[in-house]
Amino acid sequence: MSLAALPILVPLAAGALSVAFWRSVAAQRAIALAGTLILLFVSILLMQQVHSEGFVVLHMGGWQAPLGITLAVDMLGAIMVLLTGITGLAIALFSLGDTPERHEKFGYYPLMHLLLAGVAGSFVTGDIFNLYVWFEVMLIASFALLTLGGERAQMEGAIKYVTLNLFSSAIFLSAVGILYGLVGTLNMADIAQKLGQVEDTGMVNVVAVMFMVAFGIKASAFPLFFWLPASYHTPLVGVSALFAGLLTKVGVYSLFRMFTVVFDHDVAYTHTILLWVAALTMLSGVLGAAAQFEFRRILSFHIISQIGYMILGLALYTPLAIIGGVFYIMHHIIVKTTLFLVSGVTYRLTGTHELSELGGFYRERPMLSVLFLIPAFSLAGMPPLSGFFAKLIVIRAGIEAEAWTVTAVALLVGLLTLYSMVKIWAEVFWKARPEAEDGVQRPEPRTEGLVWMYVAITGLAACTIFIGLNGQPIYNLAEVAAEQLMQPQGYIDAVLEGRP
Amino acid sequence: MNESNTLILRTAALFLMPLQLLFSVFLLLRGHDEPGGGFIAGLVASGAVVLFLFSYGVREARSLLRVDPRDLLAAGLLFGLASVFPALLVGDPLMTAQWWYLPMPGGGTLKLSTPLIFDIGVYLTVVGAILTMVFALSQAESDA
Amino acid sequence: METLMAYVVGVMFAAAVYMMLRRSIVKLVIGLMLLSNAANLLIFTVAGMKQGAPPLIPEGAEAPATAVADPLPQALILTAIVIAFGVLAFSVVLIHRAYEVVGTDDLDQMKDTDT
Amino acid sequence: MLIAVLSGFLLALIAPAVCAVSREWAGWTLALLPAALFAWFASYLPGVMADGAQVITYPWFPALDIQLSFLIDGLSLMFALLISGIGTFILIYAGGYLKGHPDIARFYVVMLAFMASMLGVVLSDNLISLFVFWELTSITSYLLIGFDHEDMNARRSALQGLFVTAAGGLALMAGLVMLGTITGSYALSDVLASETVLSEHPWFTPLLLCVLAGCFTKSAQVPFHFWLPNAMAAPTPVSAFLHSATMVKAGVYLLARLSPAMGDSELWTLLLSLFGGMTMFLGAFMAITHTGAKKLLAYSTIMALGTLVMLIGIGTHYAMVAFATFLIAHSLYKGALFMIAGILDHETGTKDVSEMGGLARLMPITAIFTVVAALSLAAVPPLLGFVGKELMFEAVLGAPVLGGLLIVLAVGAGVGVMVAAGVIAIKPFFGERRETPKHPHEAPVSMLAGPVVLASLSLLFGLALFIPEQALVGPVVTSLGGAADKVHLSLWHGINVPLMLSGLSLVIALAIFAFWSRLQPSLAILREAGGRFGPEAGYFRIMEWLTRIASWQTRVLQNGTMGNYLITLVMTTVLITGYTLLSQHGSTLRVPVPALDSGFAWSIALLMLVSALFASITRSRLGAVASMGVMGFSVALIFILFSAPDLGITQILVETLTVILLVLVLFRLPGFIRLSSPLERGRDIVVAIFAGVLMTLLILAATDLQFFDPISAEQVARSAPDAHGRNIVNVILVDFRALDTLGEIFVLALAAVGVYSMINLRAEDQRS
Amino acid sequence: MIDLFIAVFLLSGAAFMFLAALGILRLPDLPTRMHSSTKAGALGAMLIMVGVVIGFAEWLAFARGAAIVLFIMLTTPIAAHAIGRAGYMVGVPLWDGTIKDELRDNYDLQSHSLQSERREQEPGKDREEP
Amino acid sequence: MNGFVFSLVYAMLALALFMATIRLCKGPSLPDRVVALELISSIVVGVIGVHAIDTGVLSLLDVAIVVALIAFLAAIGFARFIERGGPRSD
Amino acid sequence: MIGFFWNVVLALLWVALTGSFSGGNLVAGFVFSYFAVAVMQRHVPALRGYSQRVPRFIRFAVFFIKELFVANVRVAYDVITPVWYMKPGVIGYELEAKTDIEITLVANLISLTPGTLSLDVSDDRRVLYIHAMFMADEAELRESLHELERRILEVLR
Ligand code: NA
Ligand code: NA
Repeated sequence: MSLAALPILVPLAAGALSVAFWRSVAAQRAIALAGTLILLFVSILLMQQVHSEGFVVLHMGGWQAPLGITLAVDMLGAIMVLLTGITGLAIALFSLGDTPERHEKFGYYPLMHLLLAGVAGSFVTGDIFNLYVWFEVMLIASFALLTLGGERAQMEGAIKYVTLNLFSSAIFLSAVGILYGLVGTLNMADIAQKLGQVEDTGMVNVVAVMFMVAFGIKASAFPLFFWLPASYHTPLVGVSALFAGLLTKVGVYSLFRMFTVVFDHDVAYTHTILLWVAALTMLSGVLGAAAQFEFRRILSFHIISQIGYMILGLALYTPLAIIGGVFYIMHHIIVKTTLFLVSGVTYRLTGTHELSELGGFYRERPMLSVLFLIPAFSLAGMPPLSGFFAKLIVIRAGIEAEAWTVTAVALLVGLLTLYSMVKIWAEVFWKARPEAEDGVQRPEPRTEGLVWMYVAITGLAACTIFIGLNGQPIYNLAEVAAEQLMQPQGYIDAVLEGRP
Repeated sequence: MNESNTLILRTAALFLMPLQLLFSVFLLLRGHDEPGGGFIAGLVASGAVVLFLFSYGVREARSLLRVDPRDLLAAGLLFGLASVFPALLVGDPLMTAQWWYLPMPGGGTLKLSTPLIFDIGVYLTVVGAILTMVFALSQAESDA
Repeated sequence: METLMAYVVGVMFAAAVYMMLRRSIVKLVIGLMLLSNAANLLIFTVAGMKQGAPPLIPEGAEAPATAVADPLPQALILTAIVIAFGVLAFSVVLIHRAYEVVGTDDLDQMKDTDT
Repeated sequence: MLIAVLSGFLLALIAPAVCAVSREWAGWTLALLPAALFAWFASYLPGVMADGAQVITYPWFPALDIQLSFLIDGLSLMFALLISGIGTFILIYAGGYLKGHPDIARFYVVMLAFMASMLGVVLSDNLISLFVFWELTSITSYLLIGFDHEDMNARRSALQGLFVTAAGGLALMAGLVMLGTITGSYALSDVLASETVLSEHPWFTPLLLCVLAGCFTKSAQVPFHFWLPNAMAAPTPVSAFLHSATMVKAGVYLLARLSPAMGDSELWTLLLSLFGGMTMFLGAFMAITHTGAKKLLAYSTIMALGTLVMLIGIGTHYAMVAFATFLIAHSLYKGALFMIAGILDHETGTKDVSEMGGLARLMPITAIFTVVAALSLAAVPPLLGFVGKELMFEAVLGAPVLGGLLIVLAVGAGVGVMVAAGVIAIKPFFGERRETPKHPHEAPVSMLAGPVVLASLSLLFGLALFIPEQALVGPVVTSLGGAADKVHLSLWHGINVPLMLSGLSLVIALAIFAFWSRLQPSLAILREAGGRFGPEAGYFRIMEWLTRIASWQTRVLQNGTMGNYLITLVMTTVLITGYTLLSQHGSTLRVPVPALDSGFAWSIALLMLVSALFASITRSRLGAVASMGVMGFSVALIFILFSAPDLGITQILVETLTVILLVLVLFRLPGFIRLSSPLERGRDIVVAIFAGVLMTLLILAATDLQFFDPISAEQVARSAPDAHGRNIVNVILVDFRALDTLGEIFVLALAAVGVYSMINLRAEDQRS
Repeated sequence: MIDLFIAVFLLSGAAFMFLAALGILRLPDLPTRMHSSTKAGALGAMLIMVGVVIGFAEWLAFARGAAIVLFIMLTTPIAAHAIGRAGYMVGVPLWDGTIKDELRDNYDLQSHSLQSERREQEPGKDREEP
Repeated sequence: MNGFVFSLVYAMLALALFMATIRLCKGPSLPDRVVALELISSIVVGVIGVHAIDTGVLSLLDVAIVVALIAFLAAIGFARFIERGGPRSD
Repeated sequence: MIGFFWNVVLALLWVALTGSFSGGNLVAGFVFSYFAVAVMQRHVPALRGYSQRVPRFIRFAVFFIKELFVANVRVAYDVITPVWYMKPGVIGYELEAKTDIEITLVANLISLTPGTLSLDVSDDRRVLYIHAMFMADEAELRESLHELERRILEVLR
């Protein structure tokens, strides 16, 4: 039996049940834990299924593709779902320890589940309009999570986030409409197959570019990323972490999906644009971070620059580069989530995210320091952590493709990333904690629930180390994913099986 | 002051609201064959309650509804999800429509189907969602 | 008809963008409304417009008597309309709250979160 | 072998436990590991002396050709022995030096990890795993330099060291990947044995530059040398180990390692000779401008590193012999001297040599071994340092390029180190006794063990030259591609040019030493000038520019103004899509005048235009809302007229409810105020027109094209018979594409939850 | 013949709608415009529905047409009442030619309460006793 | 059925819509705009009716029913807004 | 009584709208209407007795349609002619109708009758304030209003 629908249905059900149990925070917490655990379990099963069968396809409602909506999970999808499961569980654990009751009482958990549902839906669907729907589920869940709490910064950030993302949705929707007008179908495999028969690709390029813009905004690529630094540092840390880990990656995933399986008709045109985008994204993101002195803002800008690496993998469009991109996504989701969660702990203990006001954690909490150093150095691409191999593969692909400029940029950005991470390390961990201003009393650190937070962070950090020390199996997954993406006929056949 | 203190509107609302509710059920049930369906019906039903709310205020509207609209919302979502699974019982792919024909007293048959359950879920969700929002807004307005 | 609609939709997009560029958050929301309407009409237009042939099947028949308008874009638009409604409802309340918290509806006074 | 390399990491993991158990004996306990490793590596010596290289491979990441493979030959074994041998004493020494320090456990953790990484670097046969260990040394050394982490200076120095070495590291990574790509293998042994002539490959120059960037930064070559003296902020055991004996030599090691493969190019010879020579001279010169014991030693280390690089560049047989000998000599005396410097500051409480004097009576043992080590540094016979220096002069005299320049530099450097040696040996211990912040005693055994053994070895090796010759230098020369049987070390070659050069150096050095104190002020001026204009100033300027560019970019891009964000988004969309449209589809694009086929539709279109424009220009907020009502009705009418009754109904209902929501929400908001200037409005109008034109063109282009019949035909056909519904749109919504609808109701639910929470959370906050 | 009926109903309905629109465009103040829109609009819609029912000549059309007429007759005056009242309350100015206003004096702007007392000067003159 | 009649009817309805829209834009007060909107919804009912008979699609009448039943809520909402003391300048 | 009345009406309406006259459908309609009305029950003061009202209702309908036409034409005439003949004003009309439903119905029908527009009912429900377009003869206006009210109440009571 095809398990493709479960990653959607599990969080949807958890979300619906959480709404049903609105009045009982305890029940919602239990559902949060159970729901994310089941999601992780399901995603592992799905990964197994994909691993053994190649593609897992489910024609929803029994309507053969392209008649209805077909869920189609290839290795990339399975990887992304698995990461969703891991991140989801980590965030749920962290949230159990960190979410204030006033947020719990006002829908934190249902929003979290449904965000995961939207993310997972985006990863498993094989239908372009259905992708739009899951994007919107995800988007509006993120809107609500972003504004939960109602502080000024949140509102200001949210307005930008909402507006710019809705602009993206409008372009996405328009592109879907035009694409349907051209090929009369919404199933990605069907689209891919039909586009393969089109000789006059001019208009196809136009649509491709529209998708590129729409997903570029979601992925926060240059110069479309403004919404991200404006908002990601404003909500609860758990929410930030969830966004940082998963949301932009949905945009990246979509770029990978569309610009391998669907739009591979004119790589010279489309992927050259992507190459420039990648370089500029890496650079502007990392420079943005260099100008920041707030924990989460630094991390937020780094999301952007890291997105550049992933797009670089796609843009180079060699098997190795795609592998690198996929590997990078895997690594980044885990690492970035971890870093945000660490910022949550420091925030919890000091009540601030400002580097200048933080300090002293290396002495007080050596364990936390290690838990920061691992993802931080990993993000900066230091060996032998996951980020090193991710970067190595992309760089190697760049060198093999003789794409000197972007490779040089990628290397430089790696250095600047390290600079940022070290900046945080020096300020938050090494430096002695500055004395509070006169009369300003530091809030008493709240330590209840800290254990949950540590569990989440430790688990994720372990993943980073695991990928670093034992990268081969992860690489193998990425390799399968890349093979499937580079030779989309397999995907197309699996989805359209049984069609004349 | 949350409700409108106009007698005319209040009285008219008492006439119009059942009419609108009834019509919404009508739109829901025959939506599969004629224009209508869960959304449209749900929107009409929400309109009916909104009219009542405008006339009598949010507290009266709440007590009229008896259940919290949030619960309607949850029920709607669960209905929607519930329609996904019956297909498994007969080994079809998820969401495959199942049709049951129940003989009714009086000679007719009642057509029941998962799409109908689904549409009811949609209906309840729409009503629940809109009323949740409208009630919250009106409440805030009257509290302010 | 599609040609005419092309121009109309163009104007709608232009108006939407112009509204969204205003500094007043209220205009922003109206811009968003226009934007989603424009996108819906775009789909409707590109899919081809046909008069007097709604995708309904007469009672007792198995198929429409004549060629009907393409129902699929209609279903898509319907979904898009409802989604846009949800998003819009949220946005409206968001700007309301933003106004309450920030004390202005001027977007240019809402840049504290950025550098 | 794998266990040997990784054992350091494993021990690091349990080091805190070991510390807790063995308390003040922790240093001794932990030192057992490097001692054991030393012995184990030593056991390889006979094999290496007899039949050369050996490769041991463990799989790690085969897909990327990354192996944990180890190459054991003369070169790597010499390094491994130095690392484990000196490491042993360093750990013991640290136990004394850091006695009672609260963070001593963390020190051991990082130190052991460092040692293991360093062993990894010199033993790795795989380019990538070599790089992994290479970067690990950077990280661990960062943590060690910043050991005194609450001191801002330490943090800054640590960052500097990391930044410079990591920058080089990234270049090295690119270089190694190029190397692997060119030769088709990432195994060092394969690269060295490769048939490919690297210097003829088109990538050679970038490859060389990348590798050199990595090695030069790591080994503190001019102009990247400045981080090394600053790294002296680290505790002395760290400096002794990292910045004299081991880490800084990683670059030297790699250059030596690659020299058989790359050394045949003229560029290689030129660059290494030139930069090495300059570094050598500058290091020596800077050494005499400093009075801090550690700084002084640090600069003399830079001198030594320059010398080694230069020797690799020269690449002759003599150069190889000189390289190996000098390296061993340097590791021994520099390790000893650093530890002594630590003893001095530990005992006296100051680091400034000029503040000390007459300590010999209080610390006789220290004084004796300082003199021994310093003599080796000063290249006085019969110490090993002398042999190294003589060989170095010999090599320089045979240099293929820049011969004259190198001789001058070498003599100058010789002078510098002699002066430095004099300063470090004589100033603190002899002459008048001077008061120091602490009253000095003889150092404890743990701290003396290292200097005593290393200095003794300097003497022993000098006297018994056959030991280093056969055990170390010979195998090293072999692994560098030279002939071991031609290696003959001896103290006395007769009166030859190198000896005369040594003598010349000594004369000048004595002169300078005599006037050292009086020279200090003018040297300080030079030092300051160097600080202002030298490469370190360049580093700070780069960092400053980085911050400036970063904040400029952020100001320009992420400036908080939503209008700018949106304009950027819109114009990006317009330009990229528009360009694609015109360039790819422009030839077939038609812009027709709409036909007058349906008058009524025309009037609805007109209504839409009016309401859109009115909404744009009106200053009445609710007027705009009302005009959106008209827009909604108009759109609904379009839907109705063109066969979409369901859409029409939905549109009208949604529009009505939207209006209701808007009026529920808006009524406390202020009216529209004209906020923007006419110029801004003009700009926005232009942007808006661009957007509108683009969409119009898109639709016009798309309506002309239909490549395939829509799949919905089948949905129409199967709607009634298979899905039992006659409203096809509804059938699509609840059956064919029910999943969309499922997602959509969750969107609605989410919106409701979001609105509910946004409002009620606030209400609850206000209540409490 | 039937076509003629249909044409007459449709045309007259459309004409009333046209007049209603003309009315709200031309008439000088809010209440008078409402007169125009409420009645003529409703009447126009009803007439058109009659035409539609005749045109389709089937039971379903009649049911729907009747429902539409009924709903219009229910909702239009209520909307008119609500708007008119609101407009009056917030003091939308009346046309200069308005000859009489018995409401203004009885309405309390603060409390929104509306008295039933008539003006003292003409007690019950032109009113029949209930 | 005479095409001319339909053209005439459509033309009158179109003009009606247009005039109502002008009033909606002109205001001057919010109630004026709302009255115009309310009239537009009535005209839409008419248009739908005419179009239904023009094309022979009976189902379109369902749309008209919904308009007749629901559209006035907007007016009620506006009225409420005005009474609540929303800004008078609109 | 009013509950039952509405119940039946709604059930019939249901049947009419679905267009299916099967017994099951009638029952279904009845059930649905029952719920719809039941929901409303608490808010509706019961109304009694409606058996004799049908003939009165027909008479009233004819009267009303006539009024509607005549007055509409009158307004239309004023609208299309350039000069205003109207003499608008607001009057307070003392109601005979007592119950909510009566008042509402009267007010709405007055609104639908051209020339008059119900603005509001006084708080004590005695006076209906009416905007009239043609107040040249106020007495005649009041008389016609009264006539209308009488006929409505005749149907209702
Ligand atoms: Na087309
Ligand atoms: Na006139």
